[in-house]
Amino acid sequence: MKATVHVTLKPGVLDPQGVAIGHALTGLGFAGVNSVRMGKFLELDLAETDRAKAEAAVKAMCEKLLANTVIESYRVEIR
Amino acid sequence: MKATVHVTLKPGVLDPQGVAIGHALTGLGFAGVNSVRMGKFLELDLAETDRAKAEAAVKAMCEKLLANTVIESYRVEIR
Amino acid sequence: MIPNTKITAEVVQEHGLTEDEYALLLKIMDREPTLAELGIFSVMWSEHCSYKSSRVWLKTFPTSGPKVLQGPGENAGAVDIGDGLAAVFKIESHNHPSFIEPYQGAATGVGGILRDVFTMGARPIANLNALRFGDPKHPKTRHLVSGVVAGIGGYGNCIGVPTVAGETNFHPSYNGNILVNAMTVGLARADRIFKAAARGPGNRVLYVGAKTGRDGIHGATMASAEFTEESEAKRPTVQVGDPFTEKLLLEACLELMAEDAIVAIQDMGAAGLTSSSVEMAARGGLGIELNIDHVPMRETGMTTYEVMLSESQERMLLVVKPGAEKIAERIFKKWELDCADIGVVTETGRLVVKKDGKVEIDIPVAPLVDQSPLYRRPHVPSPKRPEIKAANTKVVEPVAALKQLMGCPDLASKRWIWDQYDHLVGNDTIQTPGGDAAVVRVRDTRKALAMVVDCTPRYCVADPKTGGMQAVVETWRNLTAVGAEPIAITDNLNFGNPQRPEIMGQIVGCIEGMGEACRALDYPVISGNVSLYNETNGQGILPTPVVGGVGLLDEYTQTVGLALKNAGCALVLIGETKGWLGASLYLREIAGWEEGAPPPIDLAVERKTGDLVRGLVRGGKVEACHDLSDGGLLVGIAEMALAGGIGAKLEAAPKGTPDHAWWFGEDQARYVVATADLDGVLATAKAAGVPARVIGETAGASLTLAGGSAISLDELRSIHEGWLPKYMS
Amino acid sequence: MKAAVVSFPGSNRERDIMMALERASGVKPSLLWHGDTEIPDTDLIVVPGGFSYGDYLRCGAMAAHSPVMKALKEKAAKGTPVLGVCNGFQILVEAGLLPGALMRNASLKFVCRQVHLRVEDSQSLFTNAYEKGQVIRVPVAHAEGNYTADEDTLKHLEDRGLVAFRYVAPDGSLAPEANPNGSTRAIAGIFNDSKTVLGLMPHPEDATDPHAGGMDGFGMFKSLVNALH
Ligand SMILES: Nc1ncnc2c1ncn2[C@@H]1O[C@H](COP(=O)(O)OP(=O)(O)O)[C@@H](O)[C@H]1O
Ligand SMILES: [Mg+2]
Repeated sequence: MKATVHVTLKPGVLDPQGVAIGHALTGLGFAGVNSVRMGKFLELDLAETDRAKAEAAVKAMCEKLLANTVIESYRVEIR
Repeated sequence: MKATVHVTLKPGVLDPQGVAIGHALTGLGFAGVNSVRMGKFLELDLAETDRAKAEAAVKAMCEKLLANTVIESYRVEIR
Repeated sequence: MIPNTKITAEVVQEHGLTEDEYALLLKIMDREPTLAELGIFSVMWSEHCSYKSSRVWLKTFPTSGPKVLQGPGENAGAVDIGDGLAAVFKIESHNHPSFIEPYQGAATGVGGILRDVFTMGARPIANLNALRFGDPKHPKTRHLVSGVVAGIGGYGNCIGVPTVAGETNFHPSYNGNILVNAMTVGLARADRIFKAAARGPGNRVLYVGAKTGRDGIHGATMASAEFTEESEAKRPTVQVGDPFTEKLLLEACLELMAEDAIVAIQDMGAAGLTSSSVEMAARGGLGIELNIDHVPMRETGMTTYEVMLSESQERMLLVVKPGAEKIAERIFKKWELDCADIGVVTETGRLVVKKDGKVEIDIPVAPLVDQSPLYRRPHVPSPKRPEIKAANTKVVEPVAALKQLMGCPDLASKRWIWDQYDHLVGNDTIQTPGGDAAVVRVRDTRKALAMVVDCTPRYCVADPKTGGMQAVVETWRNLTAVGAEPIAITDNLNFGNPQRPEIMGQIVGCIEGMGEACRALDYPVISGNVSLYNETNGQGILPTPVVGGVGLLDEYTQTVGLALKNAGCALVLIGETKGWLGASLYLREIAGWEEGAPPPIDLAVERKTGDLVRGLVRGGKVEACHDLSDGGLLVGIAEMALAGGIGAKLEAAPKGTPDHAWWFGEDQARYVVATADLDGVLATAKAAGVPARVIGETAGASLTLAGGSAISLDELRSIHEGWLPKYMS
Repeated sequence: MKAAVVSFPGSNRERDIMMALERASGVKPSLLWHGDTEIPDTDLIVVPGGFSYGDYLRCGAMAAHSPVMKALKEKAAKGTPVLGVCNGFQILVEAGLLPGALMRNASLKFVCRQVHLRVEDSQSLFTNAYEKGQVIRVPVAHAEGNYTADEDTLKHLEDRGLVAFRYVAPDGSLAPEANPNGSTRAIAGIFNDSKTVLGLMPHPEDATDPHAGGMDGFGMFKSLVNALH
């Protein structure tokens, strides 16, 4: 099965990369960029064939490694 | 308007991060992780209110800055 | 691609072979090649791998000397530094890949040169880089600078090798062809230098490191062809660097080298598995048989052609002693790297490659290498330029000119760059970036190595022979200024299209000048690299023969830097000043004039002057020392003042020398020293027969010229430090 | 003082810190490998700088889950002092031994340069050879040293005096340009609640030699020897 994971900074956590990208876009002449937030996107290819089990496993992976839950939240989708 | 951008490595381009994450997950006892690919995920908040215009602008941003089109491809969604 | 593609004239041409070269191939093969075989000839006979345009000239370099343990011909050169140790070093270009993808191009350039050095059994102790970018106003330049610097830092920082020195120039001739040259210096045991000659038929051939993908296929051919807008659009799959894997590969290789296991080792750099296997076989006069099925791959469906030509990074090819396969396997497993037995050394003298049990490649190695094309291309010397009289050049008040020069792209501080390089890891960096040469301690001894890269392309274009000489001499002087005994050089010859006689003339002239300087200074060439076809749409780069010099300090505490340390010291100019403004930075930046003959070089005077200065430094007679080059005397003093935060009061120019010629002339063989022992310095110089003259005294927080014109160090610093960060922001 | 230095695939400043420890204590530290499941009895455990696992995903994240870290956490819980420098700090934070997180530098660039630090506490195991308020000059070399934590955590750190070092100007004052990475409140290093664990981004180990970087970092190693000899 395929799983995708979005890892994003929790609201309120300052995102220096997003801020810098926003600045750079404005500098390049793109007007009206109010804000940019930057996150990670992971695609996993899993041997598991059971949807629920796959989802549980990937959530566990997020808790353990893929996200730093102090500052990040995550979203798992199984396809 | 809100736009989201997924930036991923083109197929065939080496993804050292993905490989290392895959190793680490296996090391943590998660069996059956065939492969991991790592990409970026951006959320943009735009002043633009016209959907088509926003999409065109974000695509231009991707070409110019957000993606390295030599090795990465991108996907834009407007919401 | 399918292996049995019909080999049409078009296919041959796509592989960069001329009709004559293809005819030679047919003669060697005695049949039509398979596509994979054609691919192998194509990369092996590319300019990058075969040096077909430069080989005859490279042979004229002096390459031996009492300290040379390994000259050109191996992955890197090596010199004896005593204590049973060798310094191993080489320079390599990654120009075209860095233009296409600056971050990865530069990063993999660093990765490649690191491998060349640790393949020899040396632990890398320092990286250097020589960068040339286009006009700062060109729309691409900023992006290229940012990517290249991040890439060099990204790789070197991660692997934990300090990046300690480099140079960065800007000139419109590099607009479409930036230069990214990376150098690595390593340390090995002098009696344990590893080579790349296959020996012992029956010995197994091991593949270690990262897996093979479709990266950079045709990279070597690309590096050998002129650039067009079109090739940029084609965008071949660029290689992506993985410094983490390289770090593991480094540690694993060094660990294996400590065992009695390796017969030969060669990194897979340009042209990957092809060049490594062919070169190993050729050096040993033997054959190699490979089985593609056993090559670790990260993609499916790869053809023999693709596997043989892939330039995936972080891979090595080994020939091991009988029975040592197990040792290798254990060590590479520990480091979580692939280790695969992919073949065997044979007596056949042929490179045989099998896939699914079928032979897909069968090429006689010796003719592939020995009969590779060799061209003595037509060349015309560059027209001689007239000498430029100081009286005929624009005069600008010295402090005003100084301000303009210190803030110009070539002279402005490159701190923005080296701040992004970990130049301290290892805690052995005694002289950090910003000085004449970096100095890195040799662990467990009192010694240190000094190292530098340099070239002055505006001199090379003005007069290739003098320019070539000057590049060598300037590195020699930089090493001398920090108190080191120069030992040997590596060089990276970056030029345009050698099929144009005027470009070939530059190549020949530069090589001639470099060789002459090396001979006169007992400073042999022990390794190097050639990068040709640096042209876009028929516009060649300035001839840029970058020289990487390495020198030795027996006692590291004897080194001095350029920073002024105390007020009340005498500033002494050592060497003769005529006020040579031709091809100078003053002329270019202030008068807007890229003209004139470059300053002449007298190698005997260089040597005499340098030996004197080195003696003064080592004898503790000077507190600071700086050699003079770009921008001349006043720029040199300003750099010393800024580095130390101490100003100077300067005396007037001698009678008969116009102010602007005195302060900004670029006469060679000159140094400025700061000393508390003025009499001692002058007496020593006199005894050596070298002109020395007091030009002022260290004092205060500004530079003050006789007559009262002055500038504060704060103002000077903001000009000098300001340009690059501002440009990049 | 007997110290053990933990190394991971990709560590690269382990030798720098081993030399500094040896210079201060006269005893050669032992070297542990990421796969070790046990840590022998030792006075101090050090997690050095580098790019463990390439710093891929997040700096320190993968190292934090290695077998040796499990053993390290057990030791730390029993009071064995732990020092994490640079990547070591990132690993300790990821492992939950110290609060907060280390994000990309505000400049988004790797930064290697000399910085000035103000010693905020001179009573700890790690800092007793310094004076409170003393300014020392040591280098940084990192891309992700931008310390961040939620308000409660910051308040806790400040109230309990758990900020060990701050980035300051040479005269000891706080100044934005003296902060190399954008860290919240110019925080360069923090203690755990019992002050037995210290994590910091700068490299005092690269300022323990008069010929390479000066001696300002030596005080930290001397402090440890004073406390743990
Ligand atoms: N300009 C040069 N001067 C001296 N030696 C050179 C020069 N260019 C190449 N060489 C030597 O030729 C050999 C082959 O170099 P090269 O093909 O660049 O190595 P690699 O395969 O590692 O890229 C090396 O030993 C190198 O030192
Ligand atoms: Mg090589």
